[in-house]
Amino acid sequence: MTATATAPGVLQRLLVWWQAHGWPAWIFDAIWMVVMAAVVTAFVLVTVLFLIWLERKVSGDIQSRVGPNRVGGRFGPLQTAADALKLLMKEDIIPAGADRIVFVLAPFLVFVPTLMVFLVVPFSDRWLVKDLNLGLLFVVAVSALPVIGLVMGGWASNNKYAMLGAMRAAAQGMSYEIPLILAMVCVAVAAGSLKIGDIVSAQREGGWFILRFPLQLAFLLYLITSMAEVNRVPFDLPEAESELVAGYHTEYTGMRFAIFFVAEFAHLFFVAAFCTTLFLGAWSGPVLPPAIWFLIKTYAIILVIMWVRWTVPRLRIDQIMGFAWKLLVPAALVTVLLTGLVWTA
Amino acid sequence: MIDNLKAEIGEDIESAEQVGRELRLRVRPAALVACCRFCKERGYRYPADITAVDTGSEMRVVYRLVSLESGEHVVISVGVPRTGGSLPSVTGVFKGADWPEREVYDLFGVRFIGHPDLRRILLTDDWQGFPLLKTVPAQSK
Amino acid sequence: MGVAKRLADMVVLVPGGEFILTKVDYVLNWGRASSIWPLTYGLACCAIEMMATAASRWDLDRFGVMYRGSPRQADLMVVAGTVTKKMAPVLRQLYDQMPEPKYVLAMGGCACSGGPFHDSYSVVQGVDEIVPVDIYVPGCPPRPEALIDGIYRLQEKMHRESLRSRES
Amino acid sequence: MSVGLTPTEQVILNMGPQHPSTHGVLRLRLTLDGEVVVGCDPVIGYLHRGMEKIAENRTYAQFIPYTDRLDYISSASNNEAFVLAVERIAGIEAPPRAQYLRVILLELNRIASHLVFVATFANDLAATTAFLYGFREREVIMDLFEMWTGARLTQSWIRIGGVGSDIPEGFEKKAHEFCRMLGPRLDEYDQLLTGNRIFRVRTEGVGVLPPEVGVDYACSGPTLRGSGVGFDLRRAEPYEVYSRLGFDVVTDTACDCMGRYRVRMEEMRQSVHIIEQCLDQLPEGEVQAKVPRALRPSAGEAYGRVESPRGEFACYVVSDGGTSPLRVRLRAPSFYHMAALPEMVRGWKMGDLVAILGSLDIVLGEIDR
Repeated sequence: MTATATAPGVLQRLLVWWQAHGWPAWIFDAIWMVVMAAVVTAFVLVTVLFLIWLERKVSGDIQSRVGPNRVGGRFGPLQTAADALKLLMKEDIIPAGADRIVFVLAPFLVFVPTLMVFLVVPFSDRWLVKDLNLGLLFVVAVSALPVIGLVMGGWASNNKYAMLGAMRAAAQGMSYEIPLILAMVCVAVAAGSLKIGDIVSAQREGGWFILRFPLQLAFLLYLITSMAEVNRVPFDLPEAESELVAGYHTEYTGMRFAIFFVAEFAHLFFVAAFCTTLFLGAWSGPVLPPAIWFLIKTYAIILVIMWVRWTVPRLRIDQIMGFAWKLLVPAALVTVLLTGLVWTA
Repeated sequence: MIDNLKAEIGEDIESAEQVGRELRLRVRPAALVACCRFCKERGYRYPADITAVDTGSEMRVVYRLVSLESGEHVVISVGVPRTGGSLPSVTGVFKGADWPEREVYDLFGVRFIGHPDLRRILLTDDWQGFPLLKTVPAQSK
Repeated sequence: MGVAKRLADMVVLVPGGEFILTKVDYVLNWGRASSIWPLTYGLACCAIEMMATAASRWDLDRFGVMYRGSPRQADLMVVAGTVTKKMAPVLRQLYDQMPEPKYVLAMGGCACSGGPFHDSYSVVQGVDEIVPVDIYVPGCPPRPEALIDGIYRLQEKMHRESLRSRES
Repeated sequence: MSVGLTPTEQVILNMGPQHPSTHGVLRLRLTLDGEVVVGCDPVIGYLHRGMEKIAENRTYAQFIPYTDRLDYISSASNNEAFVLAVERIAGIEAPPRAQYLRVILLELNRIASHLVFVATFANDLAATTAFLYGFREREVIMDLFEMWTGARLTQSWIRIGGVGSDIPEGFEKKAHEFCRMLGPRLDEYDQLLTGNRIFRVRTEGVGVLPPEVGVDYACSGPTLRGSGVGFDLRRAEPYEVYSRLGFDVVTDTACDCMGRYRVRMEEMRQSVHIIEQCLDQLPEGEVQAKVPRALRPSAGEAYGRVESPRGEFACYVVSDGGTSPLRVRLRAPSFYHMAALPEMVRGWKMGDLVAILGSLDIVLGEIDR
C-alpha cells in the first residue's frame, strides 16, 4: 500500500492531474513521500527545540527554580533557538589525535536513523509517511544504528573519557535492545501483525493495549528500556557527567555537539511517540482531533521520563547490566509467553 | 609511661616532660621509629600530625600521636639539620605518616629514609628550594 | 570564523551591506549573549559562591547559563578562585581547548590580582597573566549578585561585537 | 589482568584537575582495567597558596581572615582552631557569651557544610535535584550569617578573645525558625535519597574503610565515625562550652559511603539541637575580652584542635614572643582522608570512585593550604 492510496481528497485530485500528463504514478509517490518526510523532519526538529526548553523548565520546577525566563519573553521560549544559533557560530575543533573521517561521520550516523524511525509514527489518522508491512521490524533495525554512531564518536575522539563512554553506550545499548524488542514482540503478537497501521486498528477495535493483560507488563518493560535507550538518568552512563565529563561527546564542539544533543532529544520524542502508538492507542480519543490526542499522550510519557530523570540517582555499569540481563530479559520472556497464552486461548 | 619508655629506649630520649595532657619528648633520630612503635603499642594509634618547625636557629620535626581512648597526646620532637637533613621514616608504623612526611620533605627539605614514595606533594615536581625554611624570604610585589 | 570575517568584509562593500551586517551581527550577538555556557570549573572559595549562584535562589539558568563539564562545549571560563603556579599550565590548556569565541571571567580577588595572597610564593598574581580576561568581578568571594552582574556586563560586551571586529 | 584468552591493557586516566566531580582542583591518576580502578594516585597541590608561610609574615589578628579560606565551606571552624591556639599561648579567655555565640556560629557552619556535602554527594550520583535542595536550605543559613556578620561565606567572626560582634536583634528568632524548618527538610531528603533504592545500591557496601585502617591513616570526623569509631573532639577535648551542651556523638558501623552519609545527616539534627540549647542558655554580657591591640604572646607553643565538619582541624602555633607567629601549622582533616582514598577505591569501578570521593567530603582549600 502506498501513501497515495490512503491519501484523501486533494491528493487524489493531484494524482489524477499528474496521471493525465502520462507521468508514472510512482514518481508522484516518491515526491509526495519526500515532502512528507521533510515535513516530519521539520516537525521533529521544532519539537526537539521545544523539548529542550521543556526539559529546562520541568527541571527548574522540580528543583524549585524557574528555569529560562529571559530569552525571547517571559518564559524564555527562544532559549533553545539562541543556543542553536550560538553553537552554529562556534569554532569547529577536530582534536589533533582524532580519526577525522569517523569523527565527522559519527554525529550524522546518530542523527539520521533517529529521524528515519519517524517515518512509521502515526501522528494522526492520516499522517503516517509510510505504513511498512514490517513497520516494527524497521523500527527495531533502524533504532539500533545510533549506538554505532556513539561508539564511533567515542572511539574517534582519541579521548579516554569518550572511549569509556562509547564502551558503556555499546554495552548498554545492546543489552537493553533485547527486552525492548521482546516488549514489542508482545504487541506484535497481540495485534497479529508487524504493521503499524494494524497495531493501531487492533487497539481501536479491542481497546488500548495498556488496558489488556498482560500488555501492562510489556508497557512497563518498554518504558524502562526506552529510558535506557535514550541514555537518561538512571541509565545515563554513556555521558555520565560526574564520572566521564560528557562521555562520548566530550571532544565535540559547536554544531557537531548540537547534532548529538538534538538526536538525543529526537530519540526521546520517538520513544514516547512510539510508546503511545504501541500501548496507548496512538491517536484515538474522543472530541479532540486525533493529532492532538497523539501529542497529549506522547507528552505525558515524556513528562514521566523527565520526572524520573530529575528524581533518581544513577546506577553503576554492572548494576545496569545486571538489571537488564537478570531482571528485564527474563521478565520480558515471561511476558511474551503470557501474551502468547492469552492471545491464543 | 616515661619510665617505661626510658627503660625501653634508653638515653636516646633527650628530655621528657608532661604538660597538661601532652607528654613532650625530645628524642634522637635513631630512636624515633622505636619510640613511635612503643607509643602505638600503648594505644597512641592515631598519628594526628607530623610537621616541622624552623625557628631560624634550629629545626625540628614534630610528631603528635594521640590515644583515642584516653585522649592523651605524645609529642615527639626530633632535631634535624636545616639543610640536607634526614630522618628515618615512620611509614612502617603508621600508614598515615606517608603524606605528612612527603609534605615535610616538600616544604622543609627533610629527607625520610625508608619512605616508599618520597616526592614533592604540594609543589610542582621541578620546584627549586623549600619555601617554609626561614632562609627563604616571603615574596613581595 | 575566518570565513565569516572575510564574508563580512565583502558584504560591507555593497550598498546597504553595512545595514545587513548590523542586523546579522545583532542576531548572532543575541544568540551568543543569551546562551552563555560556562565551564564547570571551580578553583577555591569562589566556586562555592558560583555554585550558589547556579542553585535555586539565583538560578543562572534564567539567563540561559548552563554549566558544561567539557571545555569543548563551553563559551565562558569562570576563574573562580586562586590560580597557583602549579595550576597555571592546566588552566591555559583548558582555555586553549575551548572553541572560539570564548570569554574569561575572573571571579574574586585572587583571580583578578592575586588578592590576599600577594606575597605568596606559589600564587599567580592574577589570572590575566595567563589568559586574556574579559570581565573582572572583585570580592572575596563576590556575592552571587556580583557574579550575575559580571555576566550582564559580559552580555553587554558581546552585544558590542561585530563579525568584522573579531580577529579569530 | 586478562579474561580468558583476550588480553586486556590497563589504561592510565587522568581525572582532573578540571573534572565535574573532583570538588575543586584535585587530580587523580587512575589506572583502570576497563571500568575497574586498580590504582589511584591523588595529585594535590593545585591550590597550594602558601598559607603557612603567609602566617609568618602577618600579625596574629591579620591571619584570621586567611584561615577562612582554608576550609571555605565552614570557615568558622578554621578561625576557631587558630584562635584557640593563640588564646592558649596568650592566656586569653573569651567571655561566656562569646563562647556560646562561637558555638552557634560553628554549628551553623557545620550544618551549612553538611548540606553542601549532601548536595554534592547526590550530584556525584547524578541526583541533581537533591543538589539544589541542599543549596536551597543552605541559603537560609547564609541569610543568618549575613545578618550577623555581613559576610556569607568567609565570616572571620571568631576573633582573638571573642567574636566580631554581638548577634543583632531578631537573630535569635530567625535562628529558632531555621532550627524548626530544618528537621522536616531533612526528612524530605530522607524520602528523596536515603530510602531510594538506587541511592542505596550505589552507596551500601561501597568504599569500605575498616576502623583500624581509618585510625592508622589518622582519619577523623564523619569519615571515621562512619566506620564506627566514636571520636569527636567536641567530646574528647571539649572547647568553648561544648562540655555544657547535650548532644550525641553519631556513629555508624557500616564503614561505607552510606554510613558516612547517615552520620552527616544525623549530625545536622544534633547540631540543630546544640544551637537550640545555646540560644536558650545564652548568658548576657560582653562578647570580647580585653586583648592588646598588638598582641605579643610569650614564647611557647599551643595546639588548637577543633571538630570541623570534616574532622579534626588543628592549628599548631609556635610563638617567639613577637607580633607574628614563628610557625603556624594547619592540620587539615581532608588531607589525611585523601591519603586514605587509594586504599578505599581499589577494586571499585569508576562510578564508585566518584561516590567514594564524594563521601569523604574533601575541600581542596584545606588539603593544599
